[in-house]
Amino acid sequence: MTSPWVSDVLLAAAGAFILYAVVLLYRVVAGPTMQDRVIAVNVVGTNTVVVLALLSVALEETSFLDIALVYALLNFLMSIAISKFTVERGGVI
Amino acid sequence: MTTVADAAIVALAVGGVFFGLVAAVGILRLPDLYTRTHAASKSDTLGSVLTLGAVAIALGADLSIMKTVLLLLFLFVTNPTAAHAITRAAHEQGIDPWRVDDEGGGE
Amino acid sequence: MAPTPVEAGLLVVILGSALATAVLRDVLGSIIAFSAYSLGVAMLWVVLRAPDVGLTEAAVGAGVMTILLLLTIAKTVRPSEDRVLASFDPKTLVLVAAFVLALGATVPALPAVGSPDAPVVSSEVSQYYLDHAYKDTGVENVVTAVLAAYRGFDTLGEAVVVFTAGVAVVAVLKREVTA
Amino acid sequence: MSDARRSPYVESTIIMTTVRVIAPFVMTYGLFVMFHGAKSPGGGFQGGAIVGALVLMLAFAFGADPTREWVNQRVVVGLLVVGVATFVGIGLATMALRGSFLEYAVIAGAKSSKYAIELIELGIGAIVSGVITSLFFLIDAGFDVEADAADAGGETPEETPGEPSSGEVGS
Repeated sequence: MTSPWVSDVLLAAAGAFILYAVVLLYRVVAGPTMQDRVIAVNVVGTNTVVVLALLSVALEETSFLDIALVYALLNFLMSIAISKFTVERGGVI
Repeated sequence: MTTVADAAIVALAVGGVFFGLVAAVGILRLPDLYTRTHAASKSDTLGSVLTLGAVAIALGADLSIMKTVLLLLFLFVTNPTAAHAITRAAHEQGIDPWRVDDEGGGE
Repeated sequence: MAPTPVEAGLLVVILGSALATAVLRDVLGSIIAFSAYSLGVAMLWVVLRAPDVGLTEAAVGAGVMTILLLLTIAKTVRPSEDRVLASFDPKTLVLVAAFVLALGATVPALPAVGSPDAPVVSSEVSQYYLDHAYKDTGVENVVTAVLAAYRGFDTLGEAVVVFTAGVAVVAVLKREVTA
Repeated sequence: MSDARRSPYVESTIIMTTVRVIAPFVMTYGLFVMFHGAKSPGGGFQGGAIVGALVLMLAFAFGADPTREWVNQRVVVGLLVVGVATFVGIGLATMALRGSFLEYAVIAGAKSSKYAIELIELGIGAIVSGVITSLFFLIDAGFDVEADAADAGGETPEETPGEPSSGEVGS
């Protein structure tokens, strides 16, 4: 149905999203506030979901979508946890 | 041979990569936390949704297309929630927004 | 075998976030960098076509690990942060460098990823599992077949270890929660 | 840490709504991973970790103490026991049917070994989710620094340390 070169395009897109993850690591290290780091990691997590979905098409293994689904469901848990933690130092939870 | 589906996949993937670039540049270059959250919540959600649309078309009629649509919906719900949680925490913590006349506030 | 661009990018993500975890002075920052590391490792498992391990990394790394670490630092004392990066102890650096060298020396001895004459491919044991798993157990996923059927007794041992650890923690900390 | 004029950061409506929407999917998906481990990646450990993460998610959205009242601690410890009992029970059942320990093929019926394996995966999932949940609740309620200091010093603390303030967060 789709041409064979399409999977190359999707693989290249996955490479681009991984490149974004690399440059976002600068924000994880540099901060300056904790929330900046959390935002950067949250975007890396979203990119991970996209990369996993792209790889599952490019490598023709649809079972990889399961892993992407787990990240889509659980990634924001970390953001909520850390953001609540930074406000009340663990008193909230 | 290029079909309509191929063209749609490539267009959506290129759009997704572009908005991912916007998000990455925004998070690296914008002056403070609140402006960076715009890049994280809006551009990145749009970019990932476009790319997942490309994935859904590439998978074709299959059970796994349902997983992709679920992925898309979950990202659409959870990503802005995470941005909200982070920004609200920063606000509660007393981090002031950046202003134009604020010389030292930016990078 | 040269890595593909995707693999090379993933290696940079993993090494960068691991380094960030090590050098960030604030423990909370380390935890955040560690979750980035977990994301990179999960992508690497997928690239290496090990979806079972990737799913474990996703389920544990994304949800559980970060929160248990957060709870731990919430209940303990954090050093006050005045610098962004940690200072290095030269003795520790020497020790870590020696460890990395020792581990790195073993890397050339490993077969290349996907190499046709790797022991795991040429060994008759794994070939036996691939050939007979479905017929013997009726399970499509060979990993599950090996874990639950061929080495089921070992898995029982692991489950009992987890159970024992959980019960021990409950017993030790129980006095705190009895309301 | 936060300004005095602001109320402390309690449950946000947006987070609660999102968790309310997402939680059924997480539960379903965790059970799917456990049940479907025979066919797709996953299995008891991964599914159990997902179900455990669900409890953590609820605790973060609605507060730990309401969640602790909702998830009964006895049920959690019971899950651990049921998980191990399932595993050992299947092993002993195959022995009772004149097979070896965990020799599923002796159980009568088509695809019997597949169903036995799926039951075992459920048992492992129960163990893992129970351990994660109880670890979370115990660390959360656990070693209060002041309470430990009071214990060590022999002073009488103003509040009883073992009493979690269950009434406050629920409102």
